[in-house]
Amino acid sequence: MGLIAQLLVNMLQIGAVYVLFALGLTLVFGVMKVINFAHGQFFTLAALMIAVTMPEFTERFGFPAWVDYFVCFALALLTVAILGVVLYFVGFERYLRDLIGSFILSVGLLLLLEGVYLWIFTGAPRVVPKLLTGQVSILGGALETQRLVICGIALAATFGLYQLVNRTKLGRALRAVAEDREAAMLQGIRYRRISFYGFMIGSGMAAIAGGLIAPLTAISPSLGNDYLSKAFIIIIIGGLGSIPGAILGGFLIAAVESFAGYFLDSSYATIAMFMLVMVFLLVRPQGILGHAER
Amino acid sequence: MKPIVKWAAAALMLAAAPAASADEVLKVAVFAPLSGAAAGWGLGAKWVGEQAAKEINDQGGIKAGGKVYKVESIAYENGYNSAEGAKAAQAILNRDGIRFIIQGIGTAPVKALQSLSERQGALMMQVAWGKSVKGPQAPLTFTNSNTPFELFGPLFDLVKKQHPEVKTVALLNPNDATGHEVEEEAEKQYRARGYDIVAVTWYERGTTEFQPIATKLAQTHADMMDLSGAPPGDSGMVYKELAVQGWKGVKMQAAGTGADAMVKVGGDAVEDVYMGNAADFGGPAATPIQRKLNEGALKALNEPLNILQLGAWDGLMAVKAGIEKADSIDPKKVAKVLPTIIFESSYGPTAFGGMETYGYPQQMLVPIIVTQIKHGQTVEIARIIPAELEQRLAKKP
Amino acid sequence: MRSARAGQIVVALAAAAVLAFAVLGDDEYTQHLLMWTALNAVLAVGLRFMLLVGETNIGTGAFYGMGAYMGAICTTKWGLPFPLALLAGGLLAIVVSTGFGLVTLRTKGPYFMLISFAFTEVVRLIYTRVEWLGGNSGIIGIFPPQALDPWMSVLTFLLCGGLILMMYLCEQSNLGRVFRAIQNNDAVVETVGIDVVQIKLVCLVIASFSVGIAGSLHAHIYNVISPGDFSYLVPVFALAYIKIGGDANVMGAVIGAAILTVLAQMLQGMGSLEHVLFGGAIVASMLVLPDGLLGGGRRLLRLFSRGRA
Amino acid sequence: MTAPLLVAQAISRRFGGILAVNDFSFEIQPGEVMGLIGPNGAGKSTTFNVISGFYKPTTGKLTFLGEDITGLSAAAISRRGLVRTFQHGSLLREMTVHDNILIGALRAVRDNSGREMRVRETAALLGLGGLLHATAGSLPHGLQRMLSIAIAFAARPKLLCLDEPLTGLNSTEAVAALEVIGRIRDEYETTILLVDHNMRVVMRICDRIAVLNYGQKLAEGTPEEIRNNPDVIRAYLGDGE
Repeated sequence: MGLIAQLLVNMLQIGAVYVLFALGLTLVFGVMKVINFAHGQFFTLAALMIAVTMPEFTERFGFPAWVDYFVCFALALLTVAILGVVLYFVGFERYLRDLIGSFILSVGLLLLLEGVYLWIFTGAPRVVPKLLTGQVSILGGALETQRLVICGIALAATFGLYQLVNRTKLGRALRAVAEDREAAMLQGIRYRRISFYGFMIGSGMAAIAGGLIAPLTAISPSLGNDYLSKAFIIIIIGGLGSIPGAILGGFLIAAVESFAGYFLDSSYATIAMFMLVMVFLLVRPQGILGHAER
Repeated sequence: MKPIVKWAAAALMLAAAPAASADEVLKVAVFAPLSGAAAGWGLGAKWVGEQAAKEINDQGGIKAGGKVYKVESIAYENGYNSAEGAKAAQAILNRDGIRFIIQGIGTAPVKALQSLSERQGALMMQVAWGKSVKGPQAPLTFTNSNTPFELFGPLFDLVKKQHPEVKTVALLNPNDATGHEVEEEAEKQYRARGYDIVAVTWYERGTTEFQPIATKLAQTHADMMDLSGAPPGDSGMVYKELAVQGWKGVKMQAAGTGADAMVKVGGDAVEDVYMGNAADFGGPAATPIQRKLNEGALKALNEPLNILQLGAWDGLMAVKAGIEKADSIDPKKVAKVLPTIIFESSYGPTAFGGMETYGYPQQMLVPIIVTQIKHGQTVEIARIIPAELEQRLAKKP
Repeated sequence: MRSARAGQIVVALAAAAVLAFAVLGDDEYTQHLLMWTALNAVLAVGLRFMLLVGETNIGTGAFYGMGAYMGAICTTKWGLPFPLALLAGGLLAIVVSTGFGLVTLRTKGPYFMLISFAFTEVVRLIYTRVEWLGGNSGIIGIFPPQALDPWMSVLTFLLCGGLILMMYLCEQSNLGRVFRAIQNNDAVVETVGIDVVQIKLVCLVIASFSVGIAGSLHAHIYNVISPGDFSYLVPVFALAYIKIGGDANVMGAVIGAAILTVLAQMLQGMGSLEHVLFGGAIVASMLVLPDGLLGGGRRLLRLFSRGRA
Repeated sequence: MTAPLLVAQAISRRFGGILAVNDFSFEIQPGEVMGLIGPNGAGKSTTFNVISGFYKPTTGKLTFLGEDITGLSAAAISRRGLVRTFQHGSLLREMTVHDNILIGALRAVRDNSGREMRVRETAALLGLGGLLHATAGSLPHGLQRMLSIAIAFAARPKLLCLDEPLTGLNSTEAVAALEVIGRIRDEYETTILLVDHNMRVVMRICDRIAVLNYGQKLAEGTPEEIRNNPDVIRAYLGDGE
């Protein structure tokens, strides 16, 4: 019982971050029809920024760690937002709805940004100081308090985005554009503006995920790569552009990683995930919750 | 055949050169990953190589065949895979005509370089651990730091003495060439000392989420965990998760190269971890050269020096000693004399040996440094001089 | 239009002459640089071949790797003759790509792209877990027969040139027209009785065969292979070659491969800046020269001739 | 009377909970122009897609030339001689007019010289003779519609299904198009199924008409009969169209 609980807790905690990351990717695809290979770079930048600025803050002001964390988090989000605006207007805006063109652009950015991060931040892994101490036990599964809190924030952020997309005017416009751009434009939705918002929100999700993972892992300039390939699998399984699909897919992949990683071997867990994708494809080429492509 | 012709031509031209001038430059290569996840090692080795070259040049260069050579150390990106390694090998050997590689890091690319360097008669110092890279079939390849074959025996003996209660061990390694070789040797050495190995597990390099792995390890309830070949940051994560899950036992990282990242990541959870391949080059046991390099590395790279990076220094020093002894910059002649000489490395007087293990004396005999993490600091608890080196030094007139 | 083609032929001939000179020269490094260029050109043209039907096949990396592994096994483990090893690489790619295509070609666009990405990654992971294939350290000592040594670069050039020519001729034929038609509007192609999935499968198999042979050649030129050599970055770089050279025709892919291969090699020894400059080159060409160097050159020529007229 | 060319027996097509076509039966006789009309959303396009193999019918059976073609792929159906056009310009926009028509002829004609002749003949018939090297996407709208018919007709189908071929044409163009459709039927003995919501046009050219409403057949008969059918007037003409 304790073991299963532990694996379930692992799954929830890993899944929450995967979902956030994949949601951003799927949102950008839905609105812009762009698969952004550089998505992970926003994630990495946010984590790196926090890891770099937080020690400075703590040294200078001596606030409690979690205060510093939130200040630095905000700073990281701001940095990512600036990078996002630049990338959008200099690059992605020209390749809207151009799958191949935007793919090449984003791959170039992936290499470029990783190189630049390595140059600026060096390759040495960095860590964020502990925010909260202590640990809790859930149904016999052990978890750091810090992880529990972060998992909670991640779930809240996911819920927030879900509400944003379902309830607000902007969200409805995003969904309308994702489903049928022409019809949306006929209804007076300004596509370029909406796609910009979609890109910024999607990239922001990656940055939030990065900021949340920062206290939990060692941060290096190649941190985002592992998440990126998993996010691809998640959005294929969930259906490209589908928000509920990304949520479902994220937890599914987290479950495979948690359970197959335990019962088999973590390298086999990765292979198992890819196999899962292939099987899915045979049964439902459009993903779990995706619409049939026409 | 052609390279030999070219080489002969070059030698002829050198011989024909009227006067020995101090302007001759001997280029040497550092061959390492300079980008991606393992970039830290490569950037460090690059820096150390440059320092070693500077040191030699300051002392007047390398003298051979009536000439004085200034040294230039150039770093080549090997991408940590064999295709990039093969490309860099071409650039080193055929484009830039370099005949001495003072440090090679990464098993797959080192093998790619070796298949060319041995054929073309270039000398390579490297740190890949496998037995397959050494032996009489590869007389131009040398290893410039300790490998599991040197480390594990003395290290495990020491730990067994300190923790007689330990009966079971669980192993975790990255699923790559290095990891597999480390695991094999570790398993052998543990069994030889009567340990019961309860789990052998693998993970992919680049993994960022270690909870599932830690859960699996914790469930084995082993008395000792050995994360041998895992990079320090990764093992820090695993020990941290293990602590959360309530595991308590002896912590080992038999092939561990550095504590700094492990402490940063693992915090209290990595207290008392044993490491076989780490060193505190800023500590009291370090030599003055090592201390100086360590300080410089902290400034330039923001990271303390580790043993693999230091290999670039010792590699170049060995090459210098070999060239001067052979009185020639022909790598084959240098390779012949290397096993016979005693030279000054950053650890002090050193020689090459390892005939028994590898069938060819191509392993640099440097002290085995056993360290343990105490209060977040790497503390050297033993510096074991290899028996073979002691014999060699005793024989020296 | 005719003069443009004539111009291309002249440029191609001139390039071939320069290359032949270099190939027959005795500098081993230059020869290797040219062989890498030739391999990369096949990769780029093979990837572009699938782009003709509108699909981005990241699986190109997987088929290249399969060719390499198959070739390596044939020579090092089974002791088969070198030509058979080359052929075997191509044949394995045909067999696997047929199966892969039958499952995945029902999807298209972003789905196919991501699935082929996943495929490449899983195949690479499988190599690392199979002890017989050398696991993560791969296979070493893959040499063509010694007698071929002085001819290897010429052979590579002829073989790669042949594969590129084959794909070029396919593109110029009616089959190529159908490819383009599918890229334009697959429903129309379906309505005139042509089975789109079947044609895409043919396209995939031809491209994979070429890339598989190139892969086997790769193993014998590099002499060493490891799983890390066949990641998704292989097709990603190939895309960059296409885009930088210009995607309007085969020449663009070849020119792009030549430029970037040489550029990457020049950056060797410059340390960690390689990624920055390589990524930067891709981004810059996407922003400044969306039609690639060939397209840009053509535009310049047009401006120039208009200025004179 | 000879055997019918196409027989649709009680075909239905369901999308999720919506029944787009419900129990629709009709026959097309060789040599006639059959019209299919109905208000927007009546199920015309769905019917079209089912006949041409783009959708599988949920229930029902399709027989073409005496052969059961239910569930065959679009390409397979096309190879048997039933070729369609699309409501929205179905061109290969980046290719030349010549290559567009060639794609249509590729399956039907085996040798290259025969294909060239087929392309020229078809282009001339549809008024594209002088434009073989123009890029399809650059043609004016009217010619684009002609080209999409040309692609389909290059295969020389036995049954040519035209999905709103006259949409967006001005009156001169429409007259010309109708004339071409007439020639295709008369000179090439091609049977034609025509969907359009322009009542007047359909009435003028069709021999027989079926009317769909809410996925069900409302009426079938000669233009005269349809025009006087009270149900049709109520459902279709009544709403002012």
